[in-house]
Amino acid sequence: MKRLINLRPSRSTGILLGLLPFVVLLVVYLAGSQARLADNPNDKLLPAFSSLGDAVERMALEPSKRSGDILLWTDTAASLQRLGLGVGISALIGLVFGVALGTVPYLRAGLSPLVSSLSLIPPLALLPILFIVFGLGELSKVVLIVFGVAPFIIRDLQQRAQELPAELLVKAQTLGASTWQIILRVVVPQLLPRLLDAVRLSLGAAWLFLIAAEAIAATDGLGYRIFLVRRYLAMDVVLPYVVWITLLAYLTDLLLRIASRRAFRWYHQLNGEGN
Amino acid sequence: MKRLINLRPSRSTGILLGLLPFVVLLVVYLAGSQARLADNPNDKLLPAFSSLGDAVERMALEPSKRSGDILLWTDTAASLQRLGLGVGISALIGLVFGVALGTVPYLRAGLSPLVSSLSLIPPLALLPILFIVFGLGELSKVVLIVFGVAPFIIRDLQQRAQELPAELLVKAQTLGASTWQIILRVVVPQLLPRLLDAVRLSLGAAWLFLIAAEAIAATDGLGYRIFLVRRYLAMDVVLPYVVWITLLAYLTDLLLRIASRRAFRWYHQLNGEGN
Amino acid sequence: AKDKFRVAWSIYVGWMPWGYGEQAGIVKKWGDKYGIDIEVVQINDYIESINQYTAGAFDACVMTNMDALTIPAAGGVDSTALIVGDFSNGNDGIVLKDKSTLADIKGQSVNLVELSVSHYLLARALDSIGASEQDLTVVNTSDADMVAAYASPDVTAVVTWNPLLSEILAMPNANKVFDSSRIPGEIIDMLVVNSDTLKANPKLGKALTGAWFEIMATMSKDDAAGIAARTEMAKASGTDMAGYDAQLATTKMFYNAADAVAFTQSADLVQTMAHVAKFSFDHGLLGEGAADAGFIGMAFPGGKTLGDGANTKLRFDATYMQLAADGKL
Amino acid sequence: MARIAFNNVWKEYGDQVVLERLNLTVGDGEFCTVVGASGCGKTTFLRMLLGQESPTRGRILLDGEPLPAEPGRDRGIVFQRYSVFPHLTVLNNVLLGLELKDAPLTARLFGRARRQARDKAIQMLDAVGLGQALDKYPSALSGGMQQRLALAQSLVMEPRILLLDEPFGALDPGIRSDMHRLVLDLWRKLGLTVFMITHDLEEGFYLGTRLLVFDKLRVDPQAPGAYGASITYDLPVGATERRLYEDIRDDVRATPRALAAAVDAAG
Amino acid sequence: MARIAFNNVWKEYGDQVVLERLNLTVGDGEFCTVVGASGCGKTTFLRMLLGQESPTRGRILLDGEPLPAEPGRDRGIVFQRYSVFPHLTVLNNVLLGLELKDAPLTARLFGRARRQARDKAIQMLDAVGLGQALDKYPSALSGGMQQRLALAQSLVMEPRILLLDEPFGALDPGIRSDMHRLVLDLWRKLGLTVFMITHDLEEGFYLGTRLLVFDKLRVDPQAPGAYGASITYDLPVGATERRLYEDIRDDVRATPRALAAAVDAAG
Ligand SMILES: Nc1ncnc2c1ncn2[C@@H]1O[C@H](COP(=O)(O)OP(=O)(O)OP(=O)(O)O)[C@@H](O)[C@H]1O
Ligand SMILES: Nc1ncnc2c1ncn2[C@@H]1O[C@H](COP(=O)(O)OP(=O)(O)OP(=O)(O)O)[C@@H](O)[C@H]1O
Ligand SMILES: [Mg+2]
Ligand SMILES: [Mg+2]
Repeated sequence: MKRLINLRPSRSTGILLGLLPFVVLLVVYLAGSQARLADNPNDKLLPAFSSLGDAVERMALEPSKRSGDILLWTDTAASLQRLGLGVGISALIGLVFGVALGTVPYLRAGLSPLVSSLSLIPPLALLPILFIVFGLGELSKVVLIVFGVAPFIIRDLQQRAQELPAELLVKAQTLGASTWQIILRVVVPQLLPRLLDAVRLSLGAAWLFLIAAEAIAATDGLGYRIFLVRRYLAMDVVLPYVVWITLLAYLTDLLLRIASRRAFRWYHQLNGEGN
Repeated sequence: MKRLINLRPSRSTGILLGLLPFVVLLVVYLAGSQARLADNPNDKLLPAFSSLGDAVERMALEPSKRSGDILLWTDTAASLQRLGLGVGISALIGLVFGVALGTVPYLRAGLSPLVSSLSLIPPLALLPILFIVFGLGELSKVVLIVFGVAPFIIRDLQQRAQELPAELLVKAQTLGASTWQIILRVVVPQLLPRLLDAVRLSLGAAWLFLIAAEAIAATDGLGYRIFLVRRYLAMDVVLPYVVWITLLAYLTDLLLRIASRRAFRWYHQLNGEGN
Repeated sequence: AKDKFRVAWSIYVGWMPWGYGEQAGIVKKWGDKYGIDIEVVQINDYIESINQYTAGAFDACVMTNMDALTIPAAGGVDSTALIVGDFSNGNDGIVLKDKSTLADIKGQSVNLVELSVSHYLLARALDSIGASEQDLTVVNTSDADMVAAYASPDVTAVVTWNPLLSEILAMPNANKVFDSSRIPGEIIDMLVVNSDTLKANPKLGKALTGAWFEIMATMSKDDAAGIAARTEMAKASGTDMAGYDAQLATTKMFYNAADAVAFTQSADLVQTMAHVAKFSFDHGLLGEGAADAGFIGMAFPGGKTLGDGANTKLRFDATYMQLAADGKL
Repeated sequence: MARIAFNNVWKEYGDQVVLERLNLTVGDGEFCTVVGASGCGKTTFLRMLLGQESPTRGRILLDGEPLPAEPGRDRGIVFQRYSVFPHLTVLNNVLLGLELKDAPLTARLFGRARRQARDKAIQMLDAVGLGQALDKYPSALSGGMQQRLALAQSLVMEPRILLLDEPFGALDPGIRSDMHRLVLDLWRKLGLTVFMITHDLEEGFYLGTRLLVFDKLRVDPQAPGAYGASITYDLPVGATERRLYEDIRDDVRATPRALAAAVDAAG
Repeated sequence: MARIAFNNVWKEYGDQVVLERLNLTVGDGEFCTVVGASGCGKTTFLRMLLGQESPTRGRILLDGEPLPAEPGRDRGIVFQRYSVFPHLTVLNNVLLGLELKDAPLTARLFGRARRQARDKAIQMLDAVGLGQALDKYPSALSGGMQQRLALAQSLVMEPRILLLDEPFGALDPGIRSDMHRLVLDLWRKLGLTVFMITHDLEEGFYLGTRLLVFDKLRVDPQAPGAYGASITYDLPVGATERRLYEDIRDDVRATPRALAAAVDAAG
């Protein structure tokens, strides 16, 4: 008998094993749902699969009676737009400041303590100020995401920029590069794939802030819908929405991963991920 | 004139530069506050420093008329306890599962997809469900933190365990180690400092979930207080609380960093951080 | 029958007595009297407390008449309004920035907690000027952030309740253009108990009702004890005595059990609940199974009913309050 | 009796044949050095000996029995890098194996058992010249010292076979020759069977009693993976050649100061 | 006229004296190899030449002028590792310097200017034997090829001084000797002044026209940092020694197959 550490499941066994916990979860849900529904047929907490199906159909296929929109899509579009803007702006800020702070010692001395402090403030506690300064519209939602995500990206990129082998910067100087040229041709191109990594890492937080912002003031969006229908405990809507958000989170991550692989072949070769 | 990239501020210049943005922020705040107060002496958004001082004195020094407790301290104690429990449990779960999944291929095949999926779910979207399943007591707050933080730690440690040089595991086997012995003497000791790193990285998220949970169901805690007085726009309390939370976040991070340095000298030597 | 019960409450002017009752030991005293143990739990988030009640974590919970219909009753949890504590008499209001008549609200974005009594108030206000929700945009806004929201420049209209309302009205250029005193008796704050639990444990009803009206008696007086009680409640809700009294002034508290009984038995209540049911149905709050506003049956004192009798899930019951009025507890 | 025998062993990864038709018998106490082009399968050969990989075809016998399919205490290994545990001090690195053996559950020894193991470990460390660095962490050791430690760690378990995969490839030339002396010393003293891969033919010649050359005999340009490498030369290496090489080497190598002094004196 | 002159140069870090009393004059086209114990200050010496560090005392003159306090286009460098840009292809690595020179703002060339630069870069790459790998990323190159690329990258800028800090320390012996040939070739062709640090005395002897030995002459056991190293020997290396070394070397080195064949034929 080999050691446990040396036993590797075959490909198909592995897939089956991976599916197992999901099946178990489903069965547990079904059992719980049936038990509660047997008690109270109107129970909303753990709806039967048929109710979930109805809700999905209603939200994803039929136009809403009130607005005529198909809610799932308008919500998704609204949320993704906010997320994209928030994360995009954070990435831009992160790149500019991360590169600047990581490359220019004077800037680092001046701004690094500020950025570190900012990254420690829990953005949710600052909501009232954000509202008053940025209003309640789309802007404040995007700002909340930026506020929650940008300091992290700045610090990560600053760190990465400082980790670039000093040899490379010296080498560039021996090729006659000015500070600007070093940033343009050496630092930024090497940090772009790491920016994508940082963005991927911060997507979870971005979703969180998005949902928090939409829960507080909005007229559409995935977070808005979840917190609105929570008012009447419509778990038949909440659960599919949560699954949908999870799926979207997975897809955005996948997309970024593929994009990175396409755009930065050298980076992934370097890290031994094949091509 | 040297290139910008080669200019380094002296130690004292560096410190002064670092303080500058904070001074600027203070001045901006003061100006804003005065302008608003000149407009409307009852304005609550940007209270004068004297009001902030009063509020701090009231919250941090005088026993509350209602309960006789000093609110800032009871709030801090309650929040830190929840945070400690939540993060502690997450760390434990993270270590056990991270090591198990990272070391035993069969477990990895079975549980890794589940953990990945869980880590993608935005916990705030699950908040309504969590409260109903785990009730409104201390448990649900701790669970929210665990739910938000543990999957991240598991995945990080799993990754780190898989990144351990295969040579080390083979070497241990040539010394006759069983799977259990390898985990006990090779994998866990090498992952402990990385566990501390992972905990430090996830503290920000933990604070976030703590504040979100306390806003919904609690009778004390820093997040509760902010939420309570937010209704009245009592920024004279909110702002000191935010600063205090930021300070606490900084201190916990510092503490963990020092602890890691003390306990895992080999790790920091290895990473060239001196002793 | 069990002997341990859990009651959930959240911070609101008309519900503060529960916190005081717990703290001052009045609830415990009445529990002891009937040999039961009542745990009173404060929950910050009002909706969360109702959800918890609906999911079965609590035996009783404070809520408004509308939420009682749309959450527990629509969720199939047969619920009884055990105590009718007060109705809002100016405690909920519509505020416009820089504008002074209700008609000016047309075309604006209105910030309110969607699907709450604020939303209902807005609907009733619009009815009164022959307008409808199509004429404006509703922006769902969390109650905790309402004051901050109003302070931001792009928010020009809000519908909210006290103490947020008075905070907002204290700001410059804020004009109250409509409030709940124009629809008296329609926004009702109640203690709702699970009907099955109540049926199996009449002691619970008696203990809660007894405790409530003892607190009412204490706080309604202007003697030292009354002032002390109100001061406690003021502190617990984050304001001071003056602020709390101001909120009480716009709340029609039923300090007297007989008043509460009379209100519950009046025909107006049926009329109100018909309004509420229609509003709820129009906004999809009765669930997808609902064919019309009468989908959920309601029972009132004296055998009056509303809606589908076969699906009666919300009951207004004056018997325990009557016992209190009669001094039989 | 032959310690190790390869009987017509093949190793394939999918379509790619890495090693083919390996036939080899190695007796007790031999010192086999293995050379060959990069990627020709030397490490794969060692991994089969280690039990980390099993042959696709053919059999490997150890004392006539099939070789265990897992690494074990009887076959020690030293890699080019990552052979020591960074979280353990020098002493604990060597102690580890002894603790693993005698305490299956806790993997830690206490009291007298620990003292005995400790003595044994220190003796071993003295033998490789690390007696003065017991409480240092590997990160504080030079590359050469780390490889000495890895050797000590393996040898304290008294393996019958010692496998070395380019153990000195990352070391500076000066340090490398010290290590050669050490390995030869230990090999003679402990009577081990040694397999050592090297990129450096000089090293291969200098150290071994037997030199194995791996190479592809057949190459199909259309399908580079169709044929594997096998042992193309299997040479006994006599003591004379070794002497000769040492002589030459000593001529070239000297410390800067001494050398400079010599030039100085001459000039 | 002397290209480089060190006039009584000292380098201290805080209390620690690293180098002291350096006096040195190096003329055009010399090939100085630098040897010395680890940590004795060889890299510090190079960094001062590069302009990355300035002397604590004394002056370094380049053609009689004080040396610029920053790295610049006139002094090329190749480190042991990390000398090429991982995000650029082989061609772009060499093109980069030319683009930096001619396009201060965008650091990119287009059209005819780019084609000319490209031709120049390819010519340089051909010279170091990388003409076939133009579109590969450095990670796809072997260590030796990466160092060739680093050389090409520096040399295309036509520096007057080439600094090499253990450029071949991480390479296998076989590849190393190829690189020696290449460096000697380029040095002769381009008429550079070269400073090359090495750990390998043989290499130092073989390659240089001049061998600089760094060592501490004075040591205070109470205060190890009190005295620094200086140049203890400064030897001209004649062509004869080099020949001799080459002869010896060729004897020992041969490809496995050829060698085995020889043995075969003999046995
Ligand atoms: N697990 C594996 N799966 C697929 N192919 C493998 C695996 N391990 C090794 N190979 C292939 O087997 C061949 C031989 O590899 P091996 O590492 O044994 O070579 P080597 O002679 O040790 O080379 P080097 O001198 O570079 O260390 C290589 O072509 C390699 O790609
Ligand atoms: N920036 C610095 N600050 C302080 N001390 C330094 C610094 N750089 C180098 N040193 C010290 O100067 C001494 C010489 O270092 P240097 O890197 O020049 O040695 P070296 O001869 O190149 O060694 P090696 O052969 O190991 O590369 C060392 O003791 C080192 O600790
Ligand atoms: Mg190998
Ligand atoms: Mg050096």
